[in-house]
Amino acid sequence: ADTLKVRLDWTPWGNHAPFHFAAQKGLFKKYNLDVTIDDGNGSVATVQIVGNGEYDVGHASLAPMAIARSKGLPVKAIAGFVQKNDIGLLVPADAGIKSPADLKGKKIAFTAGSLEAPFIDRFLAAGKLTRNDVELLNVSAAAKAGTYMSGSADGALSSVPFFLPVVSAKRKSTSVNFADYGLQFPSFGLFATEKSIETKKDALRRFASVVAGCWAYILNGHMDEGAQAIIAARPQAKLDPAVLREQIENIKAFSKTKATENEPFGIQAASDWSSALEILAEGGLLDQKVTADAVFTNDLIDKKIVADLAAGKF
Amino acid sequence: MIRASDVVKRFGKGDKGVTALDGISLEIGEGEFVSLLGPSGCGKSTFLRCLAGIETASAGTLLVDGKAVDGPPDGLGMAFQRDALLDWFDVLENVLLPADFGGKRKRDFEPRARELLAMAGLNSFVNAYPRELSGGMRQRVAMCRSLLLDPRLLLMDEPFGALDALTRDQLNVDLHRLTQRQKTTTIFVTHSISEAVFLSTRVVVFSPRPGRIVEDIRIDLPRERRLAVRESAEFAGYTRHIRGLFEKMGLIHD
Amino acid sequence: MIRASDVVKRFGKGDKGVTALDGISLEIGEGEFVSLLGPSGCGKSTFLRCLAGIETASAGTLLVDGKAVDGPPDGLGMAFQRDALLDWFDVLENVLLPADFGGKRKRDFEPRARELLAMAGLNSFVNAYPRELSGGMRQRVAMCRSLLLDPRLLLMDEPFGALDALTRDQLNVDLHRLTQRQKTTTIFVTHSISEAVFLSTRVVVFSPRPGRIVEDIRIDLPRERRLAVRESAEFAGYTRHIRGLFEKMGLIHD
Amino acid sequence: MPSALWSGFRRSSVPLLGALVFIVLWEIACRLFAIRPILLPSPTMVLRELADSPAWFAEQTVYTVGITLAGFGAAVVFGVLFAIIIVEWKLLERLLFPLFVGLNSVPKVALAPLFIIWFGVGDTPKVAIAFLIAVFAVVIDTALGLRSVPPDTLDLARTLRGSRLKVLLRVKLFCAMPHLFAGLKVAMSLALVGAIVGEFVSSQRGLGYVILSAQGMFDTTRVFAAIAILAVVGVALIEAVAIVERLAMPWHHSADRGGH
Amino acid sequence: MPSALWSGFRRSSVPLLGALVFIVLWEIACRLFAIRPILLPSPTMVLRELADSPAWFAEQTVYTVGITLAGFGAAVVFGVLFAIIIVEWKLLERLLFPLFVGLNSVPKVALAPLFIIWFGVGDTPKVAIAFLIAVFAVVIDTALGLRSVPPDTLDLARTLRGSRLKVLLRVKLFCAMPHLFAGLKVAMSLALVGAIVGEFVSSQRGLGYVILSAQGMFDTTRVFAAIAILAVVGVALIEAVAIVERLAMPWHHSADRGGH
Ligand SMILES: Nc1ncnc2c1ncn2[C@@H]1O[C@H](COP(=O)(O)OP(=O)(O)OP(=O)(O)O)[C@@H](O)[C@H]1O
Ligand SMILES: Nc1ncnc2c1ncn2[C@@H]1O[C@H](COP(=O)(O)OP(=O)(O)OP(=O)(O)O)[C@@H](O)[C@H]1O
Ligand SMILES: Cc1ncc(C[n+]2csc(CCO)c2C)c(N)n1
Ligand SMILES: [Mg+2]
Ligand SMILES: [Mg+2]
Repeated sequence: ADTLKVRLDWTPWGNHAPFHFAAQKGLFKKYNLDVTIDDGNGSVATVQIVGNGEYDVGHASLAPMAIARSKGLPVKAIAGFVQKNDIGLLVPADAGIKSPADLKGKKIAFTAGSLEAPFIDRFLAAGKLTRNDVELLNVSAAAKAGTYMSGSADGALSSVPFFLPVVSAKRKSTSVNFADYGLQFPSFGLFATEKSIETKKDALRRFASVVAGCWAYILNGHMDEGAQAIIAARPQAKLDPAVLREQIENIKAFSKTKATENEPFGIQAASDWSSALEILAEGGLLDQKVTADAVFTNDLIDKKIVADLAAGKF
Repeated sequence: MIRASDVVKRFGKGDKGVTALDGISLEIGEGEFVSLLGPSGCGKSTFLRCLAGIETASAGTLLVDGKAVDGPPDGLGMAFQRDALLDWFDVLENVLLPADFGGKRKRDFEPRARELLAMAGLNSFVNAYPRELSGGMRQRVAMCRSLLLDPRLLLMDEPFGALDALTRDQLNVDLHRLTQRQKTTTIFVTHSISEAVFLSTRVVVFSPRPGRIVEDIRIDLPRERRLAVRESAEFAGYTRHIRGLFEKMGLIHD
Repeated sequence: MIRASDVVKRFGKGDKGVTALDGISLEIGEGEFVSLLGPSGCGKSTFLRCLAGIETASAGTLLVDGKAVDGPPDGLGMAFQRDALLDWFDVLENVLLPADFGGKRKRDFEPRARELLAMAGLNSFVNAYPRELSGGMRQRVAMCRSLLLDPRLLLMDEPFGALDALTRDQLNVDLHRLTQRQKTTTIFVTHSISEAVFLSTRVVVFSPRPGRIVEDIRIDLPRERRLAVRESAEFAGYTRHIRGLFEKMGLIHD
Repeated sequence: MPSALWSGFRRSSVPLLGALVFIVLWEIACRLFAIRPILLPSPTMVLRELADSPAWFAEQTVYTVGITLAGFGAAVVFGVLFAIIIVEWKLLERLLFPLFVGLNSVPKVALAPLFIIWFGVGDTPKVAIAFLIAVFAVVIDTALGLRSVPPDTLDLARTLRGSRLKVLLRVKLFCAMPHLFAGLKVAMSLALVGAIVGEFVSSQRGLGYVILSAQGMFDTTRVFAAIAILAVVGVALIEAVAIVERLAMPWHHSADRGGH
Repeated sequence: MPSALWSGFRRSSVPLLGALVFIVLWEIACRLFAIRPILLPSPTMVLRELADSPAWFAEQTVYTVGITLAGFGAAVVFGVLFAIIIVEWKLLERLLFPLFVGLNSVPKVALAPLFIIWFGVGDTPKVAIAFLIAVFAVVIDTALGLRSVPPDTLDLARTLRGSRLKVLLRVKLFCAMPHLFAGLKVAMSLALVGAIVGEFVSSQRGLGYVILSAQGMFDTTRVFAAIAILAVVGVALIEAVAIVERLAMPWHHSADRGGH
């Protein structure tokens, strides 16, 4: 069997469902793969580490991957799972904040070094505000929830599908999404270095397709199975099935763009990427000009496998 | 002033232990000058340390001013065998230390400190650090320090061991005058028999380890002593007697 | 063996500096036993340290075996004024240190070390740590250490300062026999005039700081000396003469 | 013997008392102010968490302690050697020490992703981080110790004309020992922190991973369970250093006998 | 005087040489192996980055150094006082020291989120983290120092019947000084790391913030620019401690005069 080492974006959350589900169902074995799945600690680190060849494939937010590509890391997206920008502002449901315009004078927690930071100005600008109209608090990812839930901040910028379910239990919240204010770029997906795409093309194709197929299956009403698979894979992590399920449910809303709506799961659209790259460039995040074809490939999605698995034919 | 009865001091336990003092009984009155003589390692320093309250006797009672010793007594001045100067203070500050520790204003004692240092021939080293001194100079600084506050009880452990005969004689005379004037009760450890006889009202001779008192000799020389007294027949008698005691304790083979 | 001409040693610079040695010229032949006498702080230790190569003369030349001293000479044994025992080794290991440092097998020297310790009366303290010793016992350990390797050149800085007369006499006799037998060239600092005369082939008297040589006295007593020699008239003559030198240097007022 | 037992018990009961008071105060504060567990769980909650899966926590602890000890060991070996080198060769000190200080001032947390790239994803990068965080204290304290030989003793060593190695082994190292052990205590504590930092960056096991993944789930109680284990482990590791210290310096004991 | 200048120059040229060799090797390695700048930028690139906006970098540096010094200052004050307390009162040591060791073994990175909740997002949590990381070294080394008084000196102090305070101020503190300064060097280095860790957790400014934001944008060159500044600042801060050390212990100099 072909061995593959996979590095995920973070410690276990709903986003990891297809990986553990596929493993649990023996699908990797079935497609002649020997897969090890390591948890990560942030998309940025995953991109760096995978980009330097420590792993065969990584799962991370793909916008940072594109940025890294523009700075010389030879990485490419091979599957897109969360194709809408999942970042948004979490606010208490009763705060009456519906758009950036309502943020005047509010305290907003964000994390320097994550992808929300460079776009805060443009997000605020959508409500005709500037940085000086709000109070921005930079806190680490780990501190964000505490800051928000203890009321030290009136809102927090983060991954909506990740964050909303966890905080909702304590502070009923809603989100104002970046994607709705012109800040659209792809989020989580698989990527690999050009070298491993070349040398392990076949194995990577099977892997990406299996994961994409499982995602399609899970999002297609088998969310509890997905949640249970995560819990089974990380038995000691004391994961809350309800939260995981809700995270998966939330992801569904972000999983497809107009351009990919009717494509098999995992397939990315060049048009999406072009506009995303433009937005990233406007944010001053890209060093060299990169074209859409350079950052992604759909060659590694085997539509047949995806379709089979999506239909539950294991 | 001091009353020791059956003082025993053991270091360590059991077989490996060492008995340093074995039943010392001694009474010393106010204003006496008592020299302790005895072979090396017989417990002289240990006895002084017990008196000073920095070592506790293993058995027996030790009273100073009628009170059992459980810490350094009032008005104590002590000169240690290894000078114990503080490296980080200069000579003057070292000498002024007892004033400082006694909560007195150092400035008030500076003239006295300078006077003592001058007496010890150290005028030009007032501001030197201990590391810049010779062995004998360090001892003299330590002596000045022990005398600064005109102690009522002065314990001196071989204060003149590293001094040449001349300086030693000089300091003997000075110390004698000083303790006479102040009526300081002094216990003085030395290895020089003539120094002991010259300075003391009594000489106590210790036996080799474990230390016991071999003889307690009253020195009946005039209260005021000049160096010339050392030429007297009584003086020679005392030194000869003490030397005899030593010779009885051990045999010199050559 | 040793040839010093116009050796000068200054500590510090300019006005605040101290001149410890001021033009010492001295020749010492193989197998001689030279005692240095002089007031405290006159530079005796400094001179020994220059000879041992641990202090460099500020001016003048200092030859040992015809070679300028630029480090401790071959076959050196040294006993320091403050014993310099190593707290973390027991007595035996302290004494064996020169063998260990000399790259020799310690086991081979253990009998010798025990023999020296026995001579110094320390049989029962072979395995004690330095902290458990009295002042005089520490000095004796340091002396044994300096003798372990039968040095060709022995420098001793007041090795018997903290010893009682009896032990001192005993060790004087032993040291005399040892250096005689081995023809050890010895330079010996002491404050005891009679000890100096008893042990030495020559006695060198230093003046007070800055140290200069006042007189270099050849001691013409029989090569083999017994304690009884101290009762002889020549012996008394020498001691009287040296005492006279001292008295000329300073006046004792009492 | 029973009295020794009793005194041993009393000796250890005082520190336990200190910890107990602290824990009780914490519990009371949690209940009194009704602090939300996500902000600060109460000790009872933390205990329950630990009691729920003791074997698993033990496994993670063993892993982290392993990393800690490996990093600590490397720091001791390298740190002592480096200290010896800079103390023995003044020129090397001038050449290397500022560089070492400079490198040490770089926060390891910032370099951590690079460590994975350099050392792979195994235990090595974690050990390396623990090592790097711990080594400075060893170097500084050992160097001070090696320089703390009293002048008299140095003179003695020189007159004995021993090789530098002998002087080092018989004199300087002994003088350095108390300082060395102070450095080791600081280093042990830092190595533990370093192991955690290392596990933060990349790990599938260990208490650092437990903390990280619990933080991801906002499971503050579990974070504190791991923290509580770390506190106990820290005390135990430093106590172990103290025990080795006592064994390594018997001559210090003999001084106690004197009754100072 | 010109000779003093020259020797001063030679004295500082050696460490510079060491650093220079290191930098040149690094540059050569980068070029030889054509290392990608995103992985490891070459020194020239880092220099260019610094030269591009020196004022801005200076501003961030000043902020971080401010946090470092505040944390360091707090660690010195508290650390010395705590060391004094545990050395002076055996009971308090038994009561508090294990607790202190335990608390110290908790990785600050894990507690950082709580710090923000407790102390807000101002400078306080950063100073607190720098303080907590630095304080242990001060306590351990100062406590060792306070205990390193030679027995003879302790005996002297006892016979002089000085108050505990006098013994402390005139004897123990002086004995502790060399140890204290070793601790301060370690603490200074740790405070700098602590300030960065603090800024990682929450900050709008400072080199930690620079590193974090640059990392997020894969701007490795800028990360290394900040790291380079940290290395230089670390050397400077520790050199400052060494200078204070030399000024604070004049009697150690006088020993040098003797020519050991
Ligand atoms: N701290 C200690 N631990 C163990 N034994 C000790 C200690 N201090 C002293 N002794 C032992 O007690 C005995 C007496 O020592 P002390 O220092 O009183 O002798 P001393 O009469 O002053 O000798 P010296 O004239 O050589 O100074 C010695 O045998 C010594 O070994
Ligand atoms: N390291 C030093 N720094 C400055 N001055 C020093 C140093 N060592 C010695 N001296 C000075 O040199 C002079 C001679 O000192 P040395 O130790 O040689 O005297 P000594 O003859 O051995 O005296 P003693 O009989 O008291 O031991 C003294 O005045 C002393 O102050
Ligand atoms: C304690 C903690 N752990 C993990 C994440 C994970 N996470 C999952 S998605 C996302 C945003 C990426 O754009 C982040 C940060 C978090 N937020 N907080
Ligand atoms: Mg004694
Ligand atoms: Mg001398």
